[in-house]
Parts: sequence; structure tokens; C-alpha cells
Amino acid sequence: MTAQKKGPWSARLTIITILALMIGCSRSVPANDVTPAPTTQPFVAADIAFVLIATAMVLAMAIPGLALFYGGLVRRKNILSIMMQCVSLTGLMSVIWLLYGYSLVFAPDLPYSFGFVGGFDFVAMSGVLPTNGESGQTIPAVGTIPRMSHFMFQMMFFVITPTLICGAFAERLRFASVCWFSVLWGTFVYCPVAHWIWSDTGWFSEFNTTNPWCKAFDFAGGTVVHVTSGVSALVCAIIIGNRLGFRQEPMPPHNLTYTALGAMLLWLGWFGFNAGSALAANPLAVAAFTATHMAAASGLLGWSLMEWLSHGRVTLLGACSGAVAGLVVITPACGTCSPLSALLMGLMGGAVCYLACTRLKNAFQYDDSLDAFGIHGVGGLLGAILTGVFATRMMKGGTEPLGLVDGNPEQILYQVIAALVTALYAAFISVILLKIIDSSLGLRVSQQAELQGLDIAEHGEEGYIFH
Amino acid sequence: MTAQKKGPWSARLTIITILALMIGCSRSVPANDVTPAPTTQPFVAADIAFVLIATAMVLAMAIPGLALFYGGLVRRKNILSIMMQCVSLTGLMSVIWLLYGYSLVFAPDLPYSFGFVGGFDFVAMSGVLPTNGESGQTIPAVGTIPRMSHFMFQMMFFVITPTLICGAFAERLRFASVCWFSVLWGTFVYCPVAHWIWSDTGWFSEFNTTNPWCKAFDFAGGTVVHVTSGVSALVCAIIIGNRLGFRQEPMPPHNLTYTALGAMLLWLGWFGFNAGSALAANPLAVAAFTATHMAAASGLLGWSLMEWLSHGRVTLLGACSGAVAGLVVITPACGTCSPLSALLMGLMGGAVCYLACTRLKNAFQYDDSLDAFGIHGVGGLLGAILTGVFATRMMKGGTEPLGLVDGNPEQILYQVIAALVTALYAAFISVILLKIIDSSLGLRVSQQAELQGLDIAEHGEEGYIFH
Amino acid sequence: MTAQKKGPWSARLTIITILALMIGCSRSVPANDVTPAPTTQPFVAADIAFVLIATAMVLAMAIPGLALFYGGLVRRKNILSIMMQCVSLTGLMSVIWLLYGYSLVFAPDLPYSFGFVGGFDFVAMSGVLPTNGESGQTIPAVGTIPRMSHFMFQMMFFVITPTLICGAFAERLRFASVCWFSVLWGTFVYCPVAHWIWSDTGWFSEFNTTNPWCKAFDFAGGTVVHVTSGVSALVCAIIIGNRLGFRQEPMPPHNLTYTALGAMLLWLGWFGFNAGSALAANPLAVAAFTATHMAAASGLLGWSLMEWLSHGRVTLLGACSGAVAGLVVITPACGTCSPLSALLMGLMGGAVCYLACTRLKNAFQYDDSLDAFGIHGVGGLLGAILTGVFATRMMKGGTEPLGLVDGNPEQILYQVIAALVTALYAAFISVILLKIIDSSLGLRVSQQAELQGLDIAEHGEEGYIFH
Amino acid sequence: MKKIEAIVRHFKVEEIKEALTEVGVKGITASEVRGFGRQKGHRETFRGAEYTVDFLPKVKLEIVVSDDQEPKVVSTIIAAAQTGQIGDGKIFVTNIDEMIRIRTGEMGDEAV
Amino acid sequence: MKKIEAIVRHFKVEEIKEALTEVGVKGITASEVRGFGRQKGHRETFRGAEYTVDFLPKVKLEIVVSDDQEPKVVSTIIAAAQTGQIGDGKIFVTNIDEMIRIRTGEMGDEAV
Amino acid sequence: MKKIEAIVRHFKVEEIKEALTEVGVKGITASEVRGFGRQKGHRETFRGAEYTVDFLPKVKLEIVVSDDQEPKVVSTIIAAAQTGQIGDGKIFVTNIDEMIRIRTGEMGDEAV
Ligand SMILES: Nc1ncnc2c1ncn2[C@@H]1O[C@H](COP(=O)(O)OP(=O)(O)O)[C@@H](O)[C@H]1O
Ligand SMILES: Nc1ncnc2c1ncn2[C@@H]1O[C@H](COP(=O)(O)OP(=O)(O)O)[C@@H](O)[C@H]1O
Ligand SMILES: Nc1ncnc2c1ncn2[C@@H]1O[C@H](COP(=O)(O)OP(=O)(O)O)[C@@H](O)[C@H]1O
Repeated sequence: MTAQKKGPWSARLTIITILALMIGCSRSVPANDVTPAPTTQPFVAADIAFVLIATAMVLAMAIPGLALFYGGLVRRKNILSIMMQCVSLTGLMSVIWLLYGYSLVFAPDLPYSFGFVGGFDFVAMSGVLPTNGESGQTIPAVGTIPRMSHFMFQMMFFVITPTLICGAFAERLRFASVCWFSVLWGTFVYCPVAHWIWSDTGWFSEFNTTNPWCKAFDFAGGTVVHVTSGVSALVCAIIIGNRLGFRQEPMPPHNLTYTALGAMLLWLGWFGFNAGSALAANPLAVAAFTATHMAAASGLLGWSLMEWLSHGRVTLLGACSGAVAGLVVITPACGTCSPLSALLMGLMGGAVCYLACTRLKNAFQYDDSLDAFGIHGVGGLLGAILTGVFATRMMKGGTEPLGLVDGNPEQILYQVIAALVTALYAAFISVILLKIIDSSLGLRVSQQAELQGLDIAEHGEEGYIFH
Repeated sequence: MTAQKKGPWSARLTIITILALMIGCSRSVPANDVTPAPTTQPFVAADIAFVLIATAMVLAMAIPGLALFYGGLVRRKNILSIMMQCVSLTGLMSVIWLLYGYSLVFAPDLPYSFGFVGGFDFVAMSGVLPTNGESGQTIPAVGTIPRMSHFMFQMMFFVITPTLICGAFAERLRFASVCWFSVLWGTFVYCPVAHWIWSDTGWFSEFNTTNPWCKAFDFAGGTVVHVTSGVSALVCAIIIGNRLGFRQEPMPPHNLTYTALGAMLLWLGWFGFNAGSALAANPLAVAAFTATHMAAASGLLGWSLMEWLSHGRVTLLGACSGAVAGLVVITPACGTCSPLSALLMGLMGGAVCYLACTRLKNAFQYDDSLDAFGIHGVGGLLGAILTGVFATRMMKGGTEPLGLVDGNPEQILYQVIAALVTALYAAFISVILLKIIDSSLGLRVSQQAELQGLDIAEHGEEGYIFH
Repeated sequence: MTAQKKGPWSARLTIITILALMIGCSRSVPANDVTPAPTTQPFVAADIAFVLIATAMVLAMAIPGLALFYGGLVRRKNILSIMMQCVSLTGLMSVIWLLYGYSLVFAPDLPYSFGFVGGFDFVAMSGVLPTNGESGQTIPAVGTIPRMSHFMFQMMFFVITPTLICGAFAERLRFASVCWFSVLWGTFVYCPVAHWIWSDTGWFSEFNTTNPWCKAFDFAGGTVVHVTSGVSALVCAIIIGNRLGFRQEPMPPHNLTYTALGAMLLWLGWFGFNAGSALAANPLAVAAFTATHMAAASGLLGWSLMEWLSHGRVTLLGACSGAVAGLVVITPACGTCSPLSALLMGLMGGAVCYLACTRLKNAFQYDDSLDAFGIHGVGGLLGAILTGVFATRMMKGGTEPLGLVDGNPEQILYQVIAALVTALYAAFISVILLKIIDSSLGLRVSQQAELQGLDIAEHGEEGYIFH
Repeated sequence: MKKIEAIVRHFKVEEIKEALTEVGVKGITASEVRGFGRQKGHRETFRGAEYTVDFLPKVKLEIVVSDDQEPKVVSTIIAAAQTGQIGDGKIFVTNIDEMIRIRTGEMGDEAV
Repeated sequence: MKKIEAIVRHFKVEEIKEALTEVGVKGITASEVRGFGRQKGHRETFRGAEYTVDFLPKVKLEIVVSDDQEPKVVSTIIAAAQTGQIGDGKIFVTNIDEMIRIRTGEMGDEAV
Repeated sequence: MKKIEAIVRHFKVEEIKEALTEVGVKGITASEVRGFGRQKGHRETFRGAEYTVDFLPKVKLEIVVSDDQEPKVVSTIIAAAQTGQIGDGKIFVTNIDEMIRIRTGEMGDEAV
């Protein structure tokens, strides 16, 4: 672990590279000869409206939701650095998604990759953009919405996932390293995993009609988003090491009102995340919406219950953490479980994540600063498994039994396999990326910068000037 | 009024009871043999999309809207306690709504209750959830949306109403008492009143086609939400008594930026509350949306005008309070009045609530800490009456004259009766509930806790740690 | 420039006048004999839903978006004054829009005005409201939505535009003067310009099928909103003069977390602003949505890149400013340019606005306090021109070439003419209005009030009371 | 002249100010401090991390008075600030060499 | 050594700092205080409740200097801090027994 | 009695408090200050405007002790607060005429 800055040039290079790539790409795309020809345009206006709004809601989870949730938890001197990470990653990951992210996830398999990752068909939005031929404008579609709308909705997942990891290494990483890590992580972890689980040809994809290795349900990204980010967060916390003074001096949240506000916005935005994943304004979206809310409500109660039993009092931070834990747990299940099951899942999520963030973390003494693993990793894994328990055709329609309660116990196995493979893969790649970045740019800021706070040391700004 | 804590056990019992109930219910509901058979599924995707988004917007009124609006008004030492109440009640009331709240409001009359309250047909979402029979999935509907969507939309009203009351007893109540009071109040006040006014068989319901005692218009809940909560707030303020030091030392809002932010979010969320009450994306929703905005705008101007006339200057708190007052006043009327009438109603609402929050409160010296009565009670009553004045078929369609301006003066009488009966009932039950809670759990925190602030005393947390 | 207050009477008069006007108008409108007869009602529910939500999102840009973005940038002692301006202008401009604003923009030309401004056909919502005749309710339509919905959507643009200007004269203007200036500016600048560009008969309107002088593309208001407000902001900054102590003492933003939060909300709300301008939930809205997001993302990167090259570090304020700059630049173009062009436009917008806010302002030493000109003026002009470059039928459909890249270079000329005429007109009228107000009410607060801060001096309130 | 520094409870400040005004005190400078002493702190818990906050919010009042006013002022503060509970605070008295009113340049007792 | 405490207006701090630096002052400690004095407070209104805020925001500067520097420093502060309006603030001078630089342990005038 | 004022770094406060408790100190009053001195400030940039922040956040500890405790306390603070880097801060010692415990009215060394 080297602590000194490697000078701004590396950073400048980054930006220049991206810029070059961007211009290059935008030139190299002949916008009028897209091949994967979508012909009919079966658009449903209501679905377009719904997915667009849902897209905005998912973005609201990252900025300002997560920015505030995390921002409130750090010490005053690092508030801007965490907000900066959230907003900059939004910019950065969006561009990456446009350049190749969407393609790596949703394009047909890369040749000879054996379903590992998507190919380059959708690079730089080719095949996503409309085309104007002789016969008028042709707009590629996914279901009842333009593919561009699918592209945008999925982009927000790509934005928020690495941002979640920032909770693990808050208050000590160089900004340039955060950017590099996120871009590489998005490329090498998120894209393949999302391809496995959500593409038409993915190994674990329920949409893979030909030959899924093991069909896992992940309606809105429990595994794709939360297991990947949560497990990587743990790896980051361990490899990067504790904050200076961790467990010696108190490091209380500097502004719990922000954290509460952030949690509330996460709750609201999650409706877009989960219900929007139906990609249509239909009863399934309503079911997902309902399950989402009930799990948040009971996650809140579950965590509070644990606090009450152990300390005899409940905290706002606990209630908010519990709600988020409930939301994480329900994410993979919300399209297949009943609201009553959601209630139970949320409750369990709140309680289990409570234990992870208190007992587990204390026992192993890693500094997962804002509990990215404790909530997203643990909640994500729990949710993946419980989805196998509670999935039922009552909500999803169809005649096949889905989960354990529906009479299909082996689904649990599939869920566990998909989640574990994903977790191991994410952990493995994260280790490699961290090592590479540490030995080139250096991961951590200098000790002095860490004491002074990243806001001033890295960005030359202060959060609050109240005098 | 006893001040000492009755120990954490009572609180623990609460949670355990709820938990038991929850598990019990979720077990006892055979999800597949729902009776009230909805057969056709006339869903309109646009209405589903609209109502789902509106649902999220109503939730945004409670969290973070009200949490910030109220949070900014208390002293620094109680900021978390008020946010905690908002977020915890969201969790708690949502679960109650699922268990039996929705049923008590919207199910057919409880036998022998003479229309007082709904029965148990929809308990634990039976009759609300889809069913999977031989003939495929059947999804209960309300109008053009799934009943589950109606269930969710109405849930948010059930969540926000008791939360409004918290403004009256802010900064001095035990958290456990707030929870118990809200749950009982929701059960015994909100559910019956909402049944009277909104169910198909309610005494005052305009939807009661058979035999309404007196048909009152309450499009989005002026009486159901604001009169009930506002009047109960007054009762709470009086029975619970003043804060220590009230009228001796200044108790200025600790963060008016939060209050302003909260008011702005309330304004935005209210579009969901009011326009969403059309339960469809139709011209009526547009009319309600427009009336809502115009009343907020002129409520702001009305309150500011009064301030200008009495002090020669206007305040941000005044402008925000006026906007909220305008929104309260227009709530029952927004589906039946023209935007021009809305402008006048808002103006009157701003002015009248100004007087209630300044002159009236000063005259009677009750400590309605955040003016829950002054704004919601007074505004709600005023709105109920003015709805009888300004209701017009121009906006609502139809051929029957509706309100005074439309040539139907007696509507005012109906409005007054419904509002007054509701107000008296809410006050009466509130008194009883407060007495019960006070003699069991104890309502108020200890003097020492009140001086120290509820954040530390009740929750062991601090809002801001800025050093 | 006179500094002393002209007494509260002028202010009281203002309100009384508005009130009188309001009541007068609402009386004089015979709601049942509207003439411009809309007969068919071709409403599409999805479009109604979409435009209503978009309307709320645009409002969210002003309150709380801009209120926070600007609020964080001022010094602590002026935080409430800026929030007050945002929220009060929302109230005030909404009423003006109802009274005559909408009519001046969208009604048929005022006779003998030669297309300069709209007439009085829609005054006080006549011709906008539904009517109830023998043949049932008739609801005026615009496209597939009720005209009332168009009225509301456009209202929010009228609200936010003068609010943008407040950034230029923050921390030193009398509140009454801000109100008067905004109302007059809205009337004499916004209404004519919007008529030129967006009405069916406007000089520069692409919807003018008969005889446009020069057809300019301005999909969502780059020229109507940003050029007008940005250029007027520069005029205000120069005429009103610098803040006391400008360039002598530091005047750092007092709360960058608010500014970041505001920028994030602006980003989100802008989806409503831009995509909503399609007035329908169709692929065009998706395209506008996508372009909007990509420009924000690359605007952020563009500004950050410039910072990195000049200081070797990036700031949160820079990232947020860049995102907003990108959004401004894409506003006129979002309905006609591809997401890849949007990426380039945003990048250029971020970089150019960076130079305007740093180099240009420093060179000329005007005190455009919150960079309303630097971002909206410069970004608006740049966007207008680049729209002529990047407009392409690929996104918009049709067969005519649109912009330079599409083979229609002269479009750039049209864009420049429309933007320049608008800029000159806005500057000219702004000068006149400022002179009038200065010589009657007085523009600036007293020196003492400026030192004390406007919150206490003008409104008798404090933002934060943290002790 | 004497400088009297009093560390007191927040909610007593108004009362003390009024009592002091009555005995002729013309100026007070107050500041937010955090005090550690016999008064027990409270425990705070944030997810897993529990710790004790020992420094409790107090207000420090500084009042400069002429030597003869000192005893009166001290006893007034004690009377107004006392609750009898641990944590009422302390008063320190220091000698001041010189006092100057910036506005006028007046010095000594004139400046008080 | 002497400790010079000056209660001054916010917007004068930069000016004073620069003036002091010019006369050779090497260190200043500043803090936010609220002052009550001859300067009139302002009225605030929150819905019904109106009250006067008597404690106005000021800055306290503390500067320790050697005995001989004292007069110069005091006059410099007066010159820079004066506006002539009520509320300009006060300067108090106290004797300091000992001063130590924590970094080096240097004491007395060495440590200033 | 002596008043010991120490201007120290934020992250040293807990350590100092514990060290002082061990040598028998019963009370401390802490406050947030901003200090200007030899330690270099940092540059901040806000869009076009760049400037230097010279006043850096520090904590001021005030401890009143009996005369004989003074040297021990001072050396304890130095030991705990030192990092050896510029900006460690200063200690000032002043004589206190009188100290009173508000709760009981006890005076002098009794009140410490
Ligand atoms: N020796 C001391 N030096 C400086 N401040 C002290 C000292 N002792 C107490 N204080 C201040 O007085 C406050 C009250 O003291 P504490 O011991 O808690 O109660 P009491 O004064 O009732 O004995 C403390 O919070 C601290 O701010
Ligand atoms: N006797 C005093 N003791 C302590 N501080 C004082 C005293 N008198 C004034 N001050 C401080 O000086 C500030 C200015 O004093 P004030 O009487 O308002 O104006 P002026 O110094 O111009 O006469 C006050 O706000 C207060 O902080
Ligand atoms: N003469 C002084 N008077 C008052 N405070 C001082 C003085 N000199 C230094 N200080 C305070 O001590 C702090 C540290 O001083 P500085 O010169 O930066 O480092 P060092 O003490 O290591 O030499 C300053 O930030 C300031 O608060």
C-alpha cells in the first residue's frame, strides 16, 4: 500500500484517454447502417412513460439518495469527497455504458466467450439508435419500449452499483483511484455478471430459453447489483485497510439528518428500481412496487426490533439502515413473491443485516466504513436465497411452480449457485483490480491528507462554512 | 401525566405483539381462495403508471417531506426524534394497513356496524392479491387499476395522516407512546372516518349510491386526512401540555432551510396526493393538479400578504406555511373546483391559517408546537366548507349542480355536517387514547430528557456533529 | 442606485394590486362561453400521465432544485433570502401565468403586433378550462393532452426562468424589487420571446407553418429560458454592481452540500423539462431524455477536465456546475440530436462554461454572484448554435435535413439570429426595468442590511440556529 | 477590572442575562463550549460502534466588570444558574489589566 | 507576556489579520462568539412567536504577545476594527504567566 | 489557581483528555477555535475565485487547576498533544483570582 500521490499527470492522462476514446467512437459509428434490424415498432406509450420516470427514480437513488445516505455517515471533513464520488461516477459510468457497457451486457455473446460476456454489437449505441432509411424511421425496441429506453434504464444500474462500493473505502481513498477502480470494476465485474443473469443467453438467466446452466430469479438485481457490490466492498475494506484511528477514536456520522434523508430517497427511488424492472406499467409492476414497500417497512421494523432487544432503545440510523436492508433483500424477489412474503423477507433482512453490521463487523474488525458489505453484501445474499424460498406463480402468473413455497425446492439451489459464483468472481476480480491500482496510482491518500480530510486535501473545498 | 419511563419491556412487548400478529396473519391467509371475485381485468397501463408514481409521490410527502418540514421547526436537540417518528410511522402504519387497515376502510360494512366501519374481507390483502386458478391469473381491480395499486395508494394516506399529528406534541413525547397512539388512532379514528367518506357504503360518501345520509365531497381527503389529524392535534396539544419553557424562552426553528425544503417537497408530493386521487391519468387528474398548484401559489401569497400587512415584511417560514395551508384547503375541492376558485380558496386558506397560527394560538396559549392544528385542522375545516361553495360540474362533468356557485347551496350544509361529525369523533377518540396511554406507558418523557433533548435521551444519537 | 428602503407601503400596494387584479379577473371570466372551440378530445392517457409528472419535475427544478443550488452558494447570512426568492417567485409567476402569461405566449397574435406577442384569448384561462354545454363537457386540447396540462407544463418554465436570474444579483437586492423585476421581466421579456419561438405564429418558430422569418430549433427552451435569463443576469450584475467586499474578502459558498444536492435535483428535474417537451410519451421523449443525461454526464467531465488541466485537482462544485452547464447546452438540441452528439455538446458546454465562469468573469470583474450568466447565458448561446450543427432527422424523424451534420449548414445561421435577437432584446428590456425599479423602489438594500445579511435584515429570520 | 467567566447550562442563559441586566451589567460575550466534568456523559450507538460522549454542551459567558461590581455579579450568576444538579458549572475570576472600547478608544472602567 | 482578547465584527477579521501580520504578530486564535451590549438586537418572528435576539454574532480574537509589543498590537486592532458604529467591540488585556509551544516545548517570549 | 489554555489539534483531544484524567484533572472545557500561525493554510477554489484559508480548525482546552498541579498538567498536555509537526499549538497559563462551583457555591481549590 503506497500512500503518496503519483502526481496529477496520471489523472490527466485518464481524462484525455477517455476523451480520445469518446471522440473516436462518436466518429467511428456510422449512424445509418445499424444491422440488428428491429422492424415492427410495438410501442406502448404508458410503458414508455413508466420506464422513463422509473429511470429518473433509479438515478435519484445514486444522486442524491446515496450521496446523502453515505454523506451523512462520514465525518464532516470528508462529506464532499463522498458526494463527489457519487456524482462523478454518475458521469463516468454513464459514458462507459454508452461506449461499451450496454453492449457487454445485452449484446449477443462475444464469440468464443461461451456466454461469459456480451459482444460489441451495441457498442456506442449502434443498434440502439433509430435509423432513417427510405422506409422512414426505424426505432429498435425491447418489448414495448424503444431499446434506447431500456439502455437508459439499465444505465442507472450500472451507475449505482460501483457507487455502493464507495461506502466500504470512504474517507481514505484517492479520488483518481476511486474513478479507475469503478470503471474497471464496472467493465470486468458488473458487465459479465449482468450478462450471466439478465441477457437472453446468460448462464443463470431465466430469459435464456435455450440452455441455462441454472435458472436463477433476479428480478431487479439482487445478485447483479447488491451481491457484486457488497462482496467487492468487503474485499476493498480488507485490502485497503482501516481508517487512521479506527477503533481508537469515535467516528460518528457527522449529519444523521442527511443519512435519514438519503435513506428516504433510496426508499422512493427503489420503486423505480424494482417496479421499473417490469419494463411495463402492468400488474407485475404493481406487485413489485408493493413488495418493495412492504419489505422496506418491515426491514425497518426488523432492525429496530433487534436494537430494542439489545439496547432497549431504537435509533434513527437503525430504522433507516433497516429500511435499506429490507429493500436490498427484496430486490431479487419483488417480481415473484407476494407482499406477505415480502413482509417476512424484509423483517429477516433487517434483523440479519443488523447482526452483520454490528456483531460480524466487530468480530472481524474490518473497517467497512459505511457498511456496504453489511447491508448490500449480506442483504443481497440473503435475498438471493429467500427468492428461491418465496417465489410463487401467484404474483408472476404462469403455471410452473417457482420457489419452495410454490413446490419447487430445488430453485433454492439455483439461487445459491448463481449468488455464490457471482460473489467469488466479484471478490477475485476486485482483489486483482485493487492490486493493480495500488501498485500504479496508489490507493490511499497520504496520512496527512487523511487527517486533514479529503475535502480539503483532495478537492480544495469545504462542506460547510457556517461562521 | 406521569413522566418516568415504564421501562423498555412495554416497548419490547409492542414489537413482539406486532410480530406475532404479522406472522399469524401471513400464515392464516390461504392465498388461493379469495372470495370477492373480480373477474374482468380492464387495466389501463397509463392509469397504472400514473397511480404508481402518484403513490411514490404521496410517500415522498411523509418521508422526506414532512420529516424535513417538521424537522426544521424543532430545536436542534430534537431533530432526530421527529424524523424518527416520520420514518418509523411509515413502517408501522404500512404494516397495519396491510393487516387490517385497508379492510376496515374499503371492505363492505362490518355486519351490524350500520356503516360505521368496513369488515374483514380484505384483511391481510385477501381479495387484493392476484389468484392463480385453472383459468389463469385473476387480478382484482378497482376501476382501471389493480386493487393492489389502490391498496398501495391509499396506504400512503394512512401513513401520512397520523404523522401530521406529530407536529402538535413534538419535542416532548416518548417514542413508544407516539407509536402506540398512532397505531390506535389509525385504527379507531382514521379507518372509520375514511369508511364514512370514501367507501361505497359510507354515510357521507358521494360514492354511496344507495343511501348516503349526507353526500359530502372530499376528493383527496380534506376531511379524512386534515380535519381528523388537525383536530386530534389540538386535543393532543392541550392534553399533553406545553413544552418546558414554552412562552418563557425562545424556541425558534433550528433549521429553516429544512422546513423550506420540506414544504417544497410537500408541494410536489401533493400533486400525487390530489391528482392521483383521480385514480386515472385523465382530464380530471389534470384539473386536480392545476387546482392544487394554484392554491399552493395563492396560499403562499395570502399568508405573505397578512404578514406584510401586520409586520411590513414577509418571511420564508410564512411563505412556506402559506403554501402548505393552500394545499390543505384545496385538498377536498381539487376535483370539483376550477383553478380560478382554487386561487381564491388558497388565498383565503393562507390568510385564515395565518390568523389561526398567530392570533388564535396566542389567545388560547396551547402549545401546538409545529401548528398541526393551525394549518391542518383549520385549513381542513375551511376547505371542507369552501368545497361546498366552489364545487362545479364545469370541472367534474355531469349535469347535476354541485356547489353553491353551481346553484346548489345546500351542499355547504352537507360539507359542514360531515366535517363537524368527523372533528368531534376524532377529538373524542383522541382524548380516550391519550388517557389510556398516559396511564399505562406514560406520555411524556422525563423533565431531564426534555431538557437534554429527545435525540440523546430517547435514541442515543445526535443530529449534527460539526466539529 | 438608491439604497434606502422606500417603506413597506409600496410593497403592500403591490400585493393589494395583485389581489385586486386576481379577484377582478376571476369575476370577469364567464367560464361558460369560451370561444376558441376545441371539439374533439383525442386524449392519450399515457401522454397525460407523462406530461403531468414532467410538470412536477420541472417545478422540482425551481423548488427545491434551484433553491438549494443557489442557496448553498451564498453566504450563510443570505441563505433564506435566496430560498425565499425561489419559492415566492413560484407563487407569483404562477398567478401571473394564469392571469395573462399563457395568453401572451400561446394565444393568436395580438392584433397589429405583427407577431410580437400573443393576444388576450387565453386570459385567466378562458379557452383553457373545460366547458359544460348541452352536449356534455368539452375539454380544450393541445395535441393528445388537455390544454390545461399544456398550460401547467409551460407555467413551470415561466416560473423557473426569472428565478435563474436571481443568481446574478444574490445577496444584495431588496425582496420587493426582486418580485417586481421578475413579474415585469416575465411579462415583457419572457412572454414575447416565448411567443416568437414557440407559438404557431412566432417569427422564429419551427411550428410557424405559414411564414417564419427564420426557423430556429429550440426544443425545450435553450433560447427562451437560458439565453433570456442568462443575458439578463449579466445586465443585472453590471447595473446593480458588486457586493460589498467583492474581490476584497473571500465569499465562499456556505454549504456546498446544498449546492450539490440542488445540482442533482436539477439533473433529475431536467428530464421532465426536456423529455416532457415532447408533450407525449413517445420515442422522441426517450431520445430527449437520453441526450439530456449524456450531456449532463459529459458536461460534468468537461468541466472537471478543465479543472484538472489548470489546477491538477477536481472539485465537487466544478463537477456539479459542469453537469448543469451540459444540461443547459443540450436543452435546445435534445429533441433533434443524437446521444453521441449530446456527449460532445455536453463536453464542450462544460469546458466553455468553465472558461466563462473563471476567465471571463475574472477579466471583466462583474459580480455575477452565482454565475447565472456564466452558465445559463453562455451555455444557452452555445447550445443554440450547436443545435444548428448537430440537429439530425435520425432522431426526430422526417426527411428534411436539419442541421449541419445532416447537410443543412444554413440552420446555424437561423439559430444564431434567433439567439442574438433574443439576447439583445432581453438585455435592452432588462436595463429599462432595472432603471425604473431603481428610481422608484430602489434596487439594493442598505449597506448595513447587506453586511448584516438579508435573512435578518429583510425577513427577520435566521437559517440555522445550531446552538 | 475583573473578567468573570461562567460555564453554565444552555437553558439558563436567558435567565442569567436578565438577572445580570438588572444588576447593571452592560455587556456579555457568550460562546458555545463543551464541558467535561463530574456530570456523567451519555452513550451513543451508531450501528455497531458504541461510545461515550463525555464533553457535554455548555455555554461560556464572559463578563468584564469593575472590581467593585464583581461580588454582586458573581452572586447574581450563581443565583440564576443554579439548579442543584451536577453539571451546573463553574465561575472563574481573573484580573484584567486593561479594557478598551474599540469604537471610541475609551479605556478602563469607562469602557465597561 | 500579555493576552489581548478582542471582540470584533465578522467582516473586519481579514483586515485585522493583515494589519497585525504587518506589525509582526505571528499567531492568532479566533472563535465565534455572540455578544450582548449596547448594540441593539433585532426582532425575529416565527409564525406567532416574536422575540428579540440580543446576542449578536461576533468574533473573538486572542493574541498573546510579549509585553513590549502590547501597545502596538492594541492600537493596530483599534485602527483596523473601528467603524464608529455601536457594536465595534472591546479589547481586554490580561497578564499571562507562561506560554509554551507544544511542538518544541519552548517557553516565554520564545514561544510567541 | 491557574487557568491553562491549550490550543491543540482536533484528533488529539481524546488522547489529551485521557492523559489528563489519569493525572487527576477533574474538569475540562473545550471549544472550537480557528488558529492562524506558522502552520501553512490551504488554498480553496470556488469556480473562478481562489483564496487561501489561513485560519485552521483547532480545539481550545481550558483547565483550571490548583497552583501545584499546574506543572504536571502542562507537561501532560505537551506529552499528549505533540506530533512534532508545525501547528501542534500553544499553551498559555494565567493566574485565576477565584473559582466557584455554581452548584454548591464552593470556592477556591475546593471548586476545582
Ligand atoms: N477544572 C475545570 N477547568 C475548566 N472547566 C471546568 C473544570 N471543572 C469543571 N469545568 C466545567 O464546568 C462544567 C461543569 O462541571 P461538573 O464537574 O460537571 O459539574 P459541577 O460544576 O456541578 O461540579 C464542566 O462541564 C466543565 O465545562
Ligand atoms: N462588559 C463586557 N464584558 C464582556 N463583553 C462585553 C462587555 N461589553 C461589551 N462586550 C462585548 O462587546 C460587544 C460590543 O459591545 P457593545 O456595547 O454592543 O458596543 P460598543 O463596544 O461599541 O460599545 C458586545 O457584543 C459584547 O460581545
Ligand atoms: N501568539 C499567539 N496568540 C494566540 N494564539 C496563537 C499564537 N501563536 C499561535 N497560536 C495558536 O496556536 C496554533 C498553532 O500555532 P502555529 O504557529 O501554527 O504552530 P506551532 O505552535 O507548532 O508553532 C495557531 O493555529 C493558533 O491558534
